[in-house]
Amino acid sequence: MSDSIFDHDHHFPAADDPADIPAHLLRQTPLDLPNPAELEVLRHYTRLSQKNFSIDTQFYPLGSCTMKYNPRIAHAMAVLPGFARLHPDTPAPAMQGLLRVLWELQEWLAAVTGMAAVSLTPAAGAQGELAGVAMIRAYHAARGDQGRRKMLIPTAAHGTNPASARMAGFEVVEIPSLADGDLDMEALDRHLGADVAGIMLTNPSTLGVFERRIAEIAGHVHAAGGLLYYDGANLNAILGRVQPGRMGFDVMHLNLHKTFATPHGGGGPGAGAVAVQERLRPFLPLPTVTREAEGAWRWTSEADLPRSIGRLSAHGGNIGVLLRAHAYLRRLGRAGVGRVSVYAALNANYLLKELQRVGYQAAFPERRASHEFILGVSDLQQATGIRALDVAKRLLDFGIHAPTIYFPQLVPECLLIEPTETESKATLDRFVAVMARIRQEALEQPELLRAAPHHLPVGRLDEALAARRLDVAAVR
Amino acid sequence: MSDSIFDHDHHFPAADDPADIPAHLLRQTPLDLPNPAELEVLRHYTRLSQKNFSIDTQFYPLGSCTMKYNPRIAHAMAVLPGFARLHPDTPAPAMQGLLRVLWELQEWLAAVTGMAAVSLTPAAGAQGELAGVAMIRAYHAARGDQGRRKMLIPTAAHGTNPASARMAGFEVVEIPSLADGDLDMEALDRHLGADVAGIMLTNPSTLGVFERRIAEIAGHVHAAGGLLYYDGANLNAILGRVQPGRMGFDVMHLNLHKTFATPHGGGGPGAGAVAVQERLRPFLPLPTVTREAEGAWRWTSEADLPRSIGRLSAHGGNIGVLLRAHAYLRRLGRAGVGRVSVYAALNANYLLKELQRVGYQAAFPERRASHEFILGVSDLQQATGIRALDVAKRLLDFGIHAPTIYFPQLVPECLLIEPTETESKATLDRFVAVMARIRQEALEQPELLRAAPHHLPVGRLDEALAARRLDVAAVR
Amino acid sequence: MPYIPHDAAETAAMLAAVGIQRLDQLFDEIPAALQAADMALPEGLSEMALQRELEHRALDNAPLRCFAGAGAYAHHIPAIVWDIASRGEFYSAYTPYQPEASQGTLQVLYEYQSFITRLTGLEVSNASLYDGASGLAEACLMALRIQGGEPAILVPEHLLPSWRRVLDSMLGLQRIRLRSVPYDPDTGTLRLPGDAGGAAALIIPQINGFGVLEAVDALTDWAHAHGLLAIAVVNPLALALLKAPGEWGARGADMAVGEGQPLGIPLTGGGPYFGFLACRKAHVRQLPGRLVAKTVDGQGREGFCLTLQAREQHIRRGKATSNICTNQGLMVTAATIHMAALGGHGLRRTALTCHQRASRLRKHLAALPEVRLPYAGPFFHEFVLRLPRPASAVRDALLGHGILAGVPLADSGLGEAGDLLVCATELLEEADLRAYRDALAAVLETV
Amino acid sequence: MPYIPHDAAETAAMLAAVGIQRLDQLFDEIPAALQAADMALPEGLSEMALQRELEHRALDNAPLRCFAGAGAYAHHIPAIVWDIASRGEFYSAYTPYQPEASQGTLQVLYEYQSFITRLTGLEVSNASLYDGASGLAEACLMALRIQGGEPAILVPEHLLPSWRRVLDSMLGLQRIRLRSVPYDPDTGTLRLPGDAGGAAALIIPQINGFGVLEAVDALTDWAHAHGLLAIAVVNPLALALLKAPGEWGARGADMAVGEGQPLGIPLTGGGPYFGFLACRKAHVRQLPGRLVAKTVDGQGREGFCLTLQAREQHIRRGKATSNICTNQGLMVTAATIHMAALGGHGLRRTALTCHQRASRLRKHLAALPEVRLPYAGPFFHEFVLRLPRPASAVRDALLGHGILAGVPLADSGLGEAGDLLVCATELLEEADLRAYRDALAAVLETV
Repeated sequence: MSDSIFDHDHHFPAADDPADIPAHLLRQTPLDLPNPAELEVLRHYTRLSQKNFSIDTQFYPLGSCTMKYNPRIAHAMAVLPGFARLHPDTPAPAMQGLLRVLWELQEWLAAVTGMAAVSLTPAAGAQGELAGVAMIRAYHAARGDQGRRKMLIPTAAHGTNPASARMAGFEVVEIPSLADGDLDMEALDRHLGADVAGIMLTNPSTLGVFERRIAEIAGHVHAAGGLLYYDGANLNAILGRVQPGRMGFDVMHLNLHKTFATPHGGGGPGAGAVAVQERLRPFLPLPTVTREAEGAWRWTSEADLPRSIGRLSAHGGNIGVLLRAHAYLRRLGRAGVGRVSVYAALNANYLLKELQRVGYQAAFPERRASHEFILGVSDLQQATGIRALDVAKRLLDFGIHAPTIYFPQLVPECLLIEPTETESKATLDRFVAVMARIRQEALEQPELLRAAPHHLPVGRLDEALAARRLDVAAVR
Repeated sequence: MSDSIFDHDHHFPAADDPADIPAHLLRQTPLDLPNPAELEVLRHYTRLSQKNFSIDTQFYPLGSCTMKYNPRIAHAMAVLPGFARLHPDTPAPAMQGLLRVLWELQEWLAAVTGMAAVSLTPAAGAQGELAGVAMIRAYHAARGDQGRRKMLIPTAAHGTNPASARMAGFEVVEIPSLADGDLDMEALDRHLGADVAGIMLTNPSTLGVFERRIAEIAGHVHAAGGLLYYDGANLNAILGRVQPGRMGFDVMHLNLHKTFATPHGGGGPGAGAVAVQERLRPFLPLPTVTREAEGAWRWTSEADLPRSIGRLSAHGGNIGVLLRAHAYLRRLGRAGVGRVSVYAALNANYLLKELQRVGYQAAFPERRASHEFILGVSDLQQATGIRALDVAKRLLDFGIHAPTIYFPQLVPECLLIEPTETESKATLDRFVAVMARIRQEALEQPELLRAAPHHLPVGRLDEALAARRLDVAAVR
Repeated sequence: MPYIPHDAAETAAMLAAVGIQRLDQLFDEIPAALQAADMALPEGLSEMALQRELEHRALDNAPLRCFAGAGAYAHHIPAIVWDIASRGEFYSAYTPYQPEASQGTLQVLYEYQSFITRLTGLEVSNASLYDGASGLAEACLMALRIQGGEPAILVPEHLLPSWRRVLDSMLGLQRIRLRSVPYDPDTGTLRLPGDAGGAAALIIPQINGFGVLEAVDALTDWAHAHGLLAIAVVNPLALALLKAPGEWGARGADMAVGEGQPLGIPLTGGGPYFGFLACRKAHVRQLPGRLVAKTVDGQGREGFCLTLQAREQHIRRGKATSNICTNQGLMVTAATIHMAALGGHGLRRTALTCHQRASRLRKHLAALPEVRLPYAGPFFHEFVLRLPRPASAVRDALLGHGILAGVPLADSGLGEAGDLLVCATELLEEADLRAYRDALAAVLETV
Repeated sequence: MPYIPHDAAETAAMLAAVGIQRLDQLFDEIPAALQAADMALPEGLSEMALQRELEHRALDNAPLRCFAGAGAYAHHIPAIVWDIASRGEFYSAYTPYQPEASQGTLQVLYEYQSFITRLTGLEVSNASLYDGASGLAEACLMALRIQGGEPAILVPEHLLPSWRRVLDSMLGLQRIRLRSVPYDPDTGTLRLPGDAGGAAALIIPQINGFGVLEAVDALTDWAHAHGLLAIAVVNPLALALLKAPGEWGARGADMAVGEGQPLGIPLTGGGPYFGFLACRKAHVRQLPGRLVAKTVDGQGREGFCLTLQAREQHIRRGKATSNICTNQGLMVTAATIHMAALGGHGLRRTALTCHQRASRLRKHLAALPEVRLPYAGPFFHEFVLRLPRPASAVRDALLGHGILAGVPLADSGLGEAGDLLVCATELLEEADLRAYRDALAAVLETV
């Protein structure tokens, strides 16, 4: 019995074609999908699931991804039939429960970010970024300030930042960072001017440290007529403690599937709500939810926000994800939200110290870690040829997911480690012990690392072959 | 990080004692249970679950256990809030939906068994047996026929049969089987008499073959004033094709967690509904569900059935299991029920032939298999010392659960194999290939089998040590 | 064909391998006269139609605010509990007879046993029985096996009636005498008989059928002084707050048995729940049901397996400690996760909240002019109201207010016609308590 | 502390290891003026209270018989689909960047890609986009990358308005011209323009915004004859019945894009759904989004990994094919299980049932005196009713009958005021269809 669903095929007689659809519009060849029995389907996919690492089964310190616990109650609430069976074109009076939940979430996200208004509709962080920079563009355009074609982006930024800026029609200008992790202010000032629409930053930055001169940066950018975009990817580091709105940012997105504990689902769905200062409110993507004077809720439309950047999906966004984020925020409340960044930072700083203690080198040893931090293993590479990739693969053998590697690209042979606040000291201590052992292995038996992983369903996969062969669909 | 939940303990301040309960009634020492975080609990038990073999993940041909697919829809229906949140002392008018479902299940089980009446209340097969033999006892007592202290039981019967008979106050007399698998009629006739209350049989028997002289047996037992009890453990072999009521049985139980696809749950809960011919109806255990003339449903009580053998649990039995069995039966319907035994028998007979083909010896080679069959590996034992246990353990290495071994005790070094109707030919073929390979291994490298399993979380466990040490609870 | 994978070609190939032509021939050893009955079953439904039908049935059960207890309690169950317990690997596994392939279930059971021993203060717990009531019957049988002698048990008259009826059924089969011990009508607590009359054990219900707490130390000591075993009947959630049976009196109770439902099991109209049974290590060989032990494999790795199976029916047949085979594995899995999810502190907090809510409700209701509280003693989360009208009529009237008001005791032969056993758990907020009071006031004016 | 494990002792030990005394010091690099804002958030709720509150909210959404479609469809989802997809190992995993630790997700995605290629008759499918509408925008961008030249796309006027608005937003940012192609008001199908005007691609919606089937062969051939790429917009369930885009016309459509929601995704008020996008192998390097390929490990064992990541933003940054990063992994997991659970035959049967139910409903409704059917052509499971009153008023009135009657088209600028787009799926039984007819008849008399 192979491990392919295509082998579970039973051949039953097919149903007849409908008489009232012309033959030339009908399928010409039988649909060649397998016909497994229900148990075969259940068994196949259940067993596949067991081949995954996940938060529910492993420590998953993937930097920049905020792999925190995804509360199951949030899932249970999002799939209640009263939500799950609701058609998007249901008139507002028949979906007051959902609209109220979404409106509350807008309000709470505005409170958390220190912004004036929120639209929940972007489907993921990157779509939130696109919406955000599109609003910057619409803002300048509305003022008749047409020459601002450039978007400044730190070299260390997530790849989505430049990609989103380009999709919104901007030219991208990269700004370097200094050795201490802060932005190069001189380079910034050099680029600022009448052709600059704004800057996209995340703070703490992707280097795992807080941009200390953020107020100064905001002052310079605003003075030059630009706007500041906040990439919410690292919001977990400051949640409940520092509001991007108070740092001087004009617009931002939030990754609800990071900071607000909705599941990553093996690659989505996310939700990339955007939040803006008052002056950008007219440009928010549609729809949002508004509360009428008489206390009922409804979707907004083009009539409410005629200068909106428009719609990013056919309906109101990833509602099911929003429901989960709402449940998470409602569960935590003010006090719980405040604890998130505190314990995320405690776990990161503790882990950093402990890993330094067992011999690893911090990329920014003089800096306080935010919710994540960078190690570099160039010393190992020089000593034995062992690379960050090898350390990562060996970790898998111990039932620990690898950190992010080779990002940010500024730091050679780096590991970006984000433990999140939901992991216990015992888990972190075990990670340190495993990392210490791996370091020892790297020095004493490097071939063990180079051949890792050893204990997973497959060994290190040939990714070059994958791209060359390009077998991307099962063919009969 | 150990694999024990007791290591996930965080110490939080405890709540105060209540003032209005005297101190001498309160807990004297703090409750020493761990206090893990939610993610630790989720991760611990999720990972434990992955250490189990189960129908959902493995072929599980455990003879006599009917490890068929447990439809997930049945689970989804049983946990609907309208059922799950229903308190047992809800008055009947407020639980008509549940009562109707239970009443329908009673009707359908009566139809399937060819019996007159059903009580769903026994919590498992063994409790159903107890209820059944208690009814036999009550029947004789009600007729003033007091001397019937003996219950006849075939030597090959499940251990629950004699245990239940004893719990109902009977003496047990064992009746042997003949070499062809049928009951020894002469021995039966020898024991029949005025002191015999009845006989407990399952048909097909635990030997995996149909008792061909069942009508004759029934005639003899009835003529001697005894009643026939049908152990429903093997009902899957004849479901929808042969009704125990038509074979001459007076009373029976059904294992809903076998034949009716409710889950085994790692050892329960089961449900052991009992079905009886008309003359035993007055003795059914309480409660049952009855339909009033005006179409409403209600529980019966002692007032309805004053001669009932009484109650076996505080409420109405394992309702949640009954809901699942109802869903299964409703899904299958008449045609689907009829197919169960056909394909269960097809799978068993196919597997038997194929395993004989690759060299295994059938215990009853001249007989048609029922839904299960017995192989004996005494030939291997003589050749290399390999026992049924070794074959079983080696199967685990291939991701296949072992068949039942050493039962029935009549056949030395036996494997009792029951594939069930929900397994595909591809799965059976893979099983045959693995069994062929194991046979070859047994002959060529027996030490491989004796040391099996090799690929599971633990190797063969020291059960003698377990009993000697008796570490049955984690102690601080 | 629902749940059957075979297509026509596969069936044909398999028939050929068996050496027959038609499926019917698979049954050629079964006398024709017995075969192919026409059964009065409805046609099958698609999964979609089934779901629609059963969702309708579920809606035919009224959602009510639950103030009923009497052995089954409405509690909050954390979402993770059944999310994990319903995983296929737990849900669709068999009894762990092959331990190497069942370490998940086995370790869960070992942890369960550990939790129960800590809750009860006793050394050994089995891996579950069907429910609390049948578990008590098993405990009585166990006591008789330990004690020998005359088959008699002392049973308080104010044991929950639903439990007493199960004792009557199960112990009656073996002609065991159940001697009722009366209660004091002024306090609702046990009144000790002058002598033990040769019985093997005394059942001590903490909490009793009126919800009142008993003087368990004195009762346990009395039992031991008279040569009886003391069988504690306990609510496992209450044990987070109340004295553990192992600490009762000078020597502790000998066995503790109870209904496990409060530990994460949904009400589901009465089951499946599970019974727990704990005892002293000295008595372990008389303990019915499955037992899991920790051991090692050939490489010294820790693992778990069933142990002392020689007590059980599949080995010992007619001489087993009980006929129990399948027990309540999945319920125990959920209960174990539930206890871990709440933790020791969470269980205690929940127990305290139940007590506080019940205390407040009792105050609210006692303030109504026609309502009396017959028993003044301490209680956990359940108490008796004495109403001026038949309790069942009041209960029925309150259904119209969306309230399940409690369990009328007289229906099952305990107390007076106006006695209603009322329970409050953490699920009920202050608004619910007030709603009950207001609805009861309204109903008492009209019924 | 919800979801945070640390107790006081652990926190103290960790602070000591970090070398600080107070938690606040963890933020000592952040200017004080920026810190500790007071946020207007409510107090937290226990899980129990949260559940109670959200169950109430869910009940504030009326349960309706759903006759609305317009891009989101009510279908039966087999119970196993989300039981498996919700397993923690799928639910809480990240994008499979470490393939050895993500073979489950990767194989599912590979199977998904395979299923989509078979449904669409094209060679390559990505691993999902956000939804159908944004997926169409990505397809247009892809067509422009392939074609070069003038940035213009031909868009049928009767594309679903909700999709058209997304094209306007997303393509407008890059100053791409969307040239509307009108429809024939007599047939509700596309009327070809005389020339292609230098556009890069023609969007061919099968099914269109009126539910009518288009002459896809002729349209595809026209596009190719004019040097345009043909972008098929398709309903994946309908493809079990209708001609696959890869078979349209002489050469087949070049891309197929659509809304994946009908494949096992609950409606949930509008999302999360997922978009699928399939293309020819020749165009794979212009395909946005993730792609999974089969490969081998060092021992020759088969495995799966992400491939052609050089197209993606995390490698190629500003020059990527799209900014998409997180996509709709869990939805695709469910859709893959859904397609496997139904199988090829089940998908086809479901599609046929939808068509039959819609055909019957159309007959029922057309028999009402005031109801017109403006378009006579073949359809799948959706059609336009032309009512004598504003469709939105009729729709609102039918809510009172427990019926969501459809989607008024004029609200979004398509068709006439009385046009209501009505859909029927396999979920609706004959009784539901009749209930609609009767309610509509009643409403038309009174509105």
